[in-house]
Amino acid sequence: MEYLANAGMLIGIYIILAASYNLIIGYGGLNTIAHPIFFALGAYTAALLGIGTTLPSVVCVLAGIGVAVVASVALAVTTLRIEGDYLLIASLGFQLGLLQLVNNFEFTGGPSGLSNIPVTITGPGRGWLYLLICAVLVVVVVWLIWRAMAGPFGRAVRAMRDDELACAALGRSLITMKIVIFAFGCGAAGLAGGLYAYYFQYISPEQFNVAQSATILTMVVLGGIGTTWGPLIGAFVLVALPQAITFMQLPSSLVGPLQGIIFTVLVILFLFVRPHGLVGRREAGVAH
Amino acid sequence: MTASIGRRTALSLPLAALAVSAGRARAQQKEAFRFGALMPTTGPEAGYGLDFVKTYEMAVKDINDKGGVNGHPLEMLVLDTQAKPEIAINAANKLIDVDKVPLIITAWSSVVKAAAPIGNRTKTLELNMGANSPDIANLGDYVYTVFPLAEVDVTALAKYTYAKLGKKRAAVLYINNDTGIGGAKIYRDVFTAAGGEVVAFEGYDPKATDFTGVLLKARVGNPDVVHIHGLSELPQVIAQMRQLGMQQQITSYSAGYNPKILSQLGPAAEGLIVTSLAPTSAANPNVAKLLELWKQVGRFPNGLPYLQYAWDSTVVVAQIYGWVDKNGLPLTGENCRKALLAIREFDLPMTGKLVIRDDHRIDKPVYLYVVKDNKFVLLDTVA
Amino acid sequence: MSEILRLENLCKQFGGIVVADDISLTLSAGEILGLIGPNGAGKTSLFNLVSGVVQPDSGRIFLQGQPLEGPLHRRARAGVVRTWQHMRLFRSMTVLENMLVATREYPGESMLRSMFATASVRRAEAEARGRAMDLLARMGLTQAADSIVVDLPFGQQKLIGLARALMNDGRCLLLDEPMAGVEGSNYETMQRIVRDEAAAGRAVCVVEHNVSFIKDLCTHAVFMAQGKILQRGSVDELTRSRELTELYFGTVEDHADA
Amino acid sequence: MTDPVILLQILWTGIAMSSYFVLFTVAFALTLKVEKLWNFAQAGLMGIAFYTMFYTLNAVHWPPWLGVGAAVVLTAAVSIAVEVWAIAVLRRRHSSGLIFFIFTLIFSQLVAFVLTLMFGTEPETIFPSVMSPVRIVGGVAMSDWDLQALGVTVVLLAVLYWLIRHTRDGQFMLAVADNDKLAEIYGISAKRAYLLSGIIAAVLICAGVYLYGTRAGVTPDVPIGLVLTAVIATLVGGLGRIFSAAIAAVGLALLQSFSILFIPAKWQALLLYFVLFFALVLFPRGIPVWRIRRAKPLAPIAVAQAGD
Repeated sequence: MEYLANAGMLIGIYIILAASYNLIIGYGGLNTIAHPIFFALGAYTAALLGIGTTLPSVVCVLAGIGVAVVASVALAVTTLRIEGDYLLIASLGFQLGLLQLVNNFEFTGGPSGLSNIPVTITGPGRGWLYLLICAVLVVVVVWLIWRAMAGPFGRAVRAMRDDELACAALGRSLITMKIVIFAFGCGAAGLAGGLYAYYFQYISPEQFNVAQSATILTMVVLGGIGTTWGPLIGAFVLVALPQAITFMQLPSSLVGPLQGIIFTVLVILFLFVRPHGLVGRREAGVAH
Repeated sequence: MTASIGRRTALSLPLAALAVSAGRARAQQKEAFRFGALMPTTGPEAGYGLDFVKTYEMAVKDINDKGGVNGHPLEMLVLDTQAKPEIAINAANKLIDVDKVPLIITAWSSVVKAAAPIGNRTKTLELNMGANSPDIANLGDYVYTVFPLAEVDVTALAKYTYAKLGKKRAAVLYINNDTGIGGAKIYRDVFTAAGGEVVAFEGYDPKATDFTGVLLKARVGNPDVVHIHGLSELPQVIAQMRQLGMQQQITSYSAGYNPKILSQLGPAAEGLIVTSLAPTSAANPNVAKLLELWKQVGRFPNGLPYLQYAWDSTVVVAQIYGWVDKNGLPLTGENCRKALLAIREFDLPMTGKLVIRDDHRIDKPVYLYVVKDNKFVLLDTVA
Repeated sequence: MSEILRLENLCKQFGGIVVADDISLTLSAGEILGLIGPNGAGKTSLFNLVSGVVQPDSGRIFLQGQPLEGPLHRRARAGVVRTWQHMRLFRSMTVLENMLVATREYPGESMLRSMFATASVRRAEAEARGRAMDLLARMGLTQAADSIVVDLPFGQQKLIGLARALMNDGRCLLLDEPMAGVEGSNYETMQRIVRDEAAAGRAVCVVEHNVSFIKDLCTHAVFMAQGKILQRGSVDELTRSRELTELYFGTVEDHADA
Repeated sequence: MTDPVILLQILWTGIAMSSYFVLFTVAFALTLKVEKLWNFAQAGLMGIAFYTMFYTLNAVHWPPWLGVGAAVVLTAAVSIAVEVWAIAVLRRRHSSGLIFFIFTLIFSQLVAFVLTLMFGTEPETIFPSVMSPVRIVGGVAMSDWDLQALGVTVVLLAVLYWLIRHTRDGQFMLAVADNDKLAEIYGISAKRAYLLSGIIAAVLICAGVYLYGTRAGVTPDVPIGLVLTAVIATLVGGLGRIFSAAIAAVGLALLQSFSILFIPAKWQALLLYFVLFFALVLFPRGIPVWRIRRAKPLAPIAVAQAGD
């Protein structure tokens, strides 16, 4: 069942995105919503290198991660002194601005995107092989984030989230910590982008817009912000739910809006019934 | 116990019947031939998408009422794409892997492109019946179009404007997305190659509502024709242009061939030239039949010419399946492709002759319309 | 006694409000200096200037003869550590976690070393944990080590605020209203700990409204009003001065403590 | 292109076209100020307002005042319902800002889906025609729509200004905006202030949607994009300064209009995002439009001086 492998890929990619976003917004308390642009940078870099050069795909994906990290550090250095809600909006400007650039440049394919990303793995087992690679990467990313947050570094990051001033006055360098978690989280998003580009073989700017930001944010909050397992559950539910709805036998001309209504109503219900997320506890998300 | 199960089955049946919607009337005895459709049934493009779906259902019912495909009922499975690639990818995978369809019809450039690698990889035939991005010709062995790509009508229009209408200076305004950029570039190249001069070439943001600046910039170039390659904002651009007192000839492409433009613009629409890629009911009695079916729906459909292609693409599917079945081959994507290339020439009820070429492009006559007394009047046909 | 902290001619204005007006001060090891004055006198602002929350318009600060400059965290690493009037504990974390974050050399600053829990990290963590437990034991709060801080009674939270600052092991301790709202045994504990720490060679500066606490604890005090040091002397001297008492309790116009 | 008539024309149409942008921005900025809420649910309200007017005026041909009135009533009712049954619940729970953000966004999506189900997604306008008569004044084309838009916007903003400055409820709203806990202690009902700001926002939204929908086609997906631009203007204007946000909205609209003189039109959107980004990098706490401290504690932002 290639279809299941495909759904699995999507879940895996979103787990990487949600878990790394949770690192930034949930543990670090840095209110940015620009996560999809790093996803995009990873995807576009990998795709453009894959199309234009003969470099092995692994190198292309690594380059994608590199570009995402560099861009995230650039964003961090310029904007991390901006506080709270303003940071949210500055990140939005960064995301929409870069996306507009991608949209207007010729070499990125403009609004029509890149559709000729080379095939890397062929044969009937392609989907499952990809899923295996993806699963390994998911485990690695989630494990690394968990390790980092369970140890002394994570403790300092949570302290920063709870009270920046007090944390700095105890000798912790906020800027360093912010840049590090930002770079790591965005690098992971770049990895997700590389995977996405090579597996789905088509990318276009509209896949990385604000709607995508909202999706990833909803995954994190719905699952439980600032928890280890929350983003995983959130990503799983939000990818699997619409898929499950397509299996309901709805009349074809109504299927779209009905799916949308069912989905949004369920999300609202979750928000009210489980306000701290599906796995969250009382204190988990207090920072915001 | 048994009774309750029985009732549940009985209850679920009408639902299932709704889902596969069309057909099954006559040819119950033989196994159904299924095909997939990827259409936006929600999102900004659903207005057209839903009408496509409705038309497929009509065409499928028509085919089944006439005995189906060699006695097999034709069955269509529709999945929503919202006209978004990432959703289309998943939907395509579901159609191919879960529902095992050998053939998918689809539209919208980004969706066609997103589904292309899957079609090529899984050897599933993908037929484009509505998108006109020129790139579609180069998407691989399993992607064919039964709808003329942008170069067909835009080329005809640009040449006609220069040669027949005697316009030498054109301003080209376009919506800054896939459709707009692709169409505008072809127009510019063809018009320039024909000997004309493009005095302004400006794209505007898809979300824009104020086009004053763009229009004034066009006016400065002193054009004698303004070609606007837009979508749903087209009436506003024309309205603002006329309100600014610009009286130049305006041309657009098939998106402008829409009755709504006439009501939204009133007298301001006079003289507008648009294209259409399908004959009207006056020229083709079958189209009158389609309109009759739409009357039962209770409203006039969106984008009638597109719907004519929608109907015909269903006929193409039926003929492909018929060929595969007649030759005793299993119904796979590979055999569907074989059938498409073996048949080559299709004689279709709504849009006339279709010839599949090896370069994955097709040719069609282009109908040019001009607005006169608030009606679209046939200006010329470019074959 | 050796000099720990020296302030030279510190000046700071916010808009039109002068919060520090040519302030010079020295603080020696073992000394507990009280900082008193009416609301808005600039006491907390002085702490903000020293700890690096705000930068002075002019003037200089020296810690053990070395210039004390730069952002907050660098000054904390140099050994100047402060508490806050509103404690500012890390509310989602346990008492122990609150304290572990505060060690001066922090092993977890590097994400990579922290991720792979290198031997040096583990050693430093164990050592810090030991010191934290010792401190808690001195305060009689050993059982509270694993409680979430905000679940503790107010007085104990105040003690944790002090304990957290002490994890820094800095030479200079700035305490902002440590006694506000603290009663009973916690009061005793607070006094004892502060006295012990001073005796161990730290220089302590206390902002406090509770005059009896100042009297009990401080060797000297400084009276501030409107960003100026009006007088320095023994606590008794200052409280006896009619002029200052009037300033303190009298008609001085209140304006926001910046 | 630098012909004065052309410049005047761009200026005039730019100002007229910014009218609905201003109304949406003020509605957004008001709820943000009073309720401390990034209320993306306003996109849903816009959708409801538009389709009510579309249905009553275009489909069943009610007189305009009745259709617009119906839209105001329905939009305000939904606004109140959301406030009472959802926002108030989240507020009582001390939910994080992100929960509010997600809820209001998802609510707008839900509304969009329901509207799709009811009305389809063909772009519609409130009246069948989008043309309006034009007069030429000194070479500049001014349409009736332009004049109507300016009139509506100026009147509504004047009324709002009067409401805030000179009525008790307006003062109470500001007090709640300043500090809701403190206001409650003084016996001012925060709930009443929230409801009032919701109703005012609904009125502004209906007016803005009327102007937009008589000019451009609307689909259920359009409103969310409109809110996004309102957010940008609110930010550039500075949080909590309603009338500065309005001026920022005009400024941004004009910046985009005039940029056509220097850059190709397709880069105009980029300019907006660049302004947003660099404005925040330079002024990390919002742009200081014109900070004046007034003696009166409840004095809102000084409007007149902000235009420099």
